[in-house]
Amino acid sequence: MEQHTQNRLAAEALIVDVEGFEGPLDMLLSLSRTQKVDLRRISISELANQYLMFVERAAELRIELAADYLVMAAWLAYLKSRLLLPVDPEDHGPSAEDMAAHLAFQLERLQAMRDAAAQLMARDQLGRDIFARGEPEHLVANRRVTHTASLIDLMRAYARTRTRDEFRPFVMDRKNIFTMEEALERMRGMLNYFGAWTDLNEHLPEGWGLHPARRRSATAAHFAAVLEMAKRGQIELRQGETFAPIQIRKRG
Amino acid sequence: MTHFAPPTMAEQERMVEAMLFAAAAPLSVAEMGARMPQGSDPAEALAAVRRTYAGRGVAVVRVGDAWAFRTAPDLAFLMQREVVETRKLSRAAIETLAIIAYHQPATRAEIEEIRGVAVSRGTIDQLMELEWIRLGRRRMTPGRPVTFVVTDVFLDHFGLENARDLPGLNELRAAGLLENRPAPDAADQIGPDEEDAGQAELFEE
Amino acid sequence: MTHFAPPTMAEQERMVEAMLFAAAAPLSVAEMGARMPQGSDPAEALAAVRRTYAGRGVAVVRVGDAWAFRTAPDLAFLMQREVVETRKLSRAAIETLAIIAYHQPATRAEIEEIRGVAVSRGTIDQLMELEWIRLGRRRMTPGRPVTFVVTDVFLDHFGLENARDLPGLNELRAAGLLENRPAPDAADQIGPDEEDAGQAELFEE
Repeated sequence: MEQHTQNRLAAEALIVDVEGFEGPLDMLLSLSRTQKVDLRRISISELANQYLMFVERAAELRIELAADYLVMAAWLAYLKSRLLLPVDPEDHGPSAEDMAAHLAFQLERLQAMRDAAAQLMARDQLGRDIFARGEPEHLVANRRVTHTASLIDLMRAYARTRTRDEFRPFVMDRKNIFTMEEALERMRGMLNYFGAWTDLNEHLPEGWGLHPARRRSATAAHFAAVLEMAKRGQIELRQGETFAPIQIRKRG
Repeated sequence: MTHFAPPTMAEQERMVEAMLFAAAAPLSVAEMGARMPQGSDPAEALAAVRRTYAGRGVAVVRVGDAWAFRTAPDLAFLMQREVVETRKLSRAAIETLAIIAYHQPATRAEIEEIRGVAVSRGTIDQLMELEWIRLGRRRMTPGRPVTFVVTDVFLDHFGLENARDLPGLNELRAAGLLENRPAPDAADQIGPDEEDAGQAELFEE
Repeated sequence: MTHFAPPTMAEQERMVEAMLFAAAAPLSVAEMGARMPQGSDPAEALAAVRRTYAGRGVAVVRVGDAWAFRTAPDLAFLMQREVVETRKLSRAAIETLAIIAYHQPATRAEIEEIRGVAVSRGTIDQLMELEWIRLGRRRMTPGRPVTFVVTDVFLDHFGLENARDLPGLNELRAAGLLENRPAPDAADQIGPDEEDAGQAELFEE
């Protein structure tokens, strides 16, 4: 067989296999097996090369790869270049070694879960290897009717009512809804009072802070409004940490 | 499974015991023999099992030409609690229950507003009898309507620690539960609307 | 049935044996005790029954906080007729199940982080229908994502006394493979997994 044909066949075999892979991580795990070493000692650069070669071949064959395969390719290319460069002492980001180690950890963890799943499925299973009483006894007297439903029934029922709801004329009362347009209008009028950092919560309209639904609606509307104002360059926003109060200040 | 020597009588006894236990209907000696390794003596093994179980809480009884385990008749009083006939909850009841669980405390008017039909007295009564819902505080609005909330019995039945652990609309959709189109009655063909997910979140409290 | 003196231990043993034999689903000591005459000691009676059945064709096994008779695994070859054909689980479903079992409580985002792909629609649905997983507490992270845990039905199916008995659990833990190890983070990085679990849930649609 000609070299060209052989290469092509090999490439196609690989491409056909992509269908069998569950995403880039799965693919990387398979590629890593060719290195035949402990996953902790795997060469990430070599793995990156193999993966990038696969993506190139796919491109040559004009096979469209899902976006997550391409994202992984970009990330691996970046990682590879970082691994080749000398360490920059000024760089405070994670080191290339840390990133490579994390990828190795992810591969090892995925492999561990695969092995665990296989061990689990290899256990003696009820109804296949071990059995419960085949003829649970018919019991006498005291017949009592009860009704039952499973959680999945409950969730489906709710989904059903909500789905149906969307096709009815929309008659929800809007007295508890504060729209973003209203909030924007309101905040614009108050712009000059935002000299120093203040909590966004303090600017909610009166009477909207008590009822939970009203508070939520007003908070959401004002949050959206200040995002819009920040985008326009009218104010600045900051937040200390997750769930901390959001603070605003007039810009300039 | 190949056996070169027939299993010991103790082994054969174990086999008969396990087969009778797991069988969905009484088994004949011939049926048991057909499943056992060559050279087994199912009749003798059965006789041994019957002796072992004599006077115990369960016994091997004869049913026509076949054999089965049955609990001892004098212990029937222990089984009475298990005589419970379970039926699936009606569609109206499960929808009502779901709305209460997601929107509690919920008034009857709110349930009707969401379902788009009147809630029958029987539906509420049934859910109260099951102890899955109970009365909450009255709503401080004109007419002071009663509200309904779900109970600890409900949480226990559905394996929830808290009604707030129920997945929201977005999560239902992610799990594929919103894809299940209801029967093609009327206008039900349009896809779920993104706006509405936001509304549901507003209600959730 | 009224008893003026508590039944003898031999009688109590018969009762526990009968109750466990009659039921297909596991029973807790408390459930058995509630059905037994006053003054009974179901825990002691259970211990006696377990001793009696050691090494026999059926044995008493523990499932979470409950107990059930199950056939001995080495006799599976006799039971071909009792096997109920079940829907074959996809590889995604099996892996998702294992991840939930070993990492529980696990969020959807965590499952996706470990597998490197989205949890396909219906996978969670299927595992819930089998009653092998259920909802746990919501995670106290942004978005308050729903978590999943395994159930007693799962333990019963795979012959586990409790979730700590999962095969290889200690080794996996010792190797650090069950830790939720965040990616070395940098805002400018294009890493495949830079979103933390909570964030992913927030943005999920």
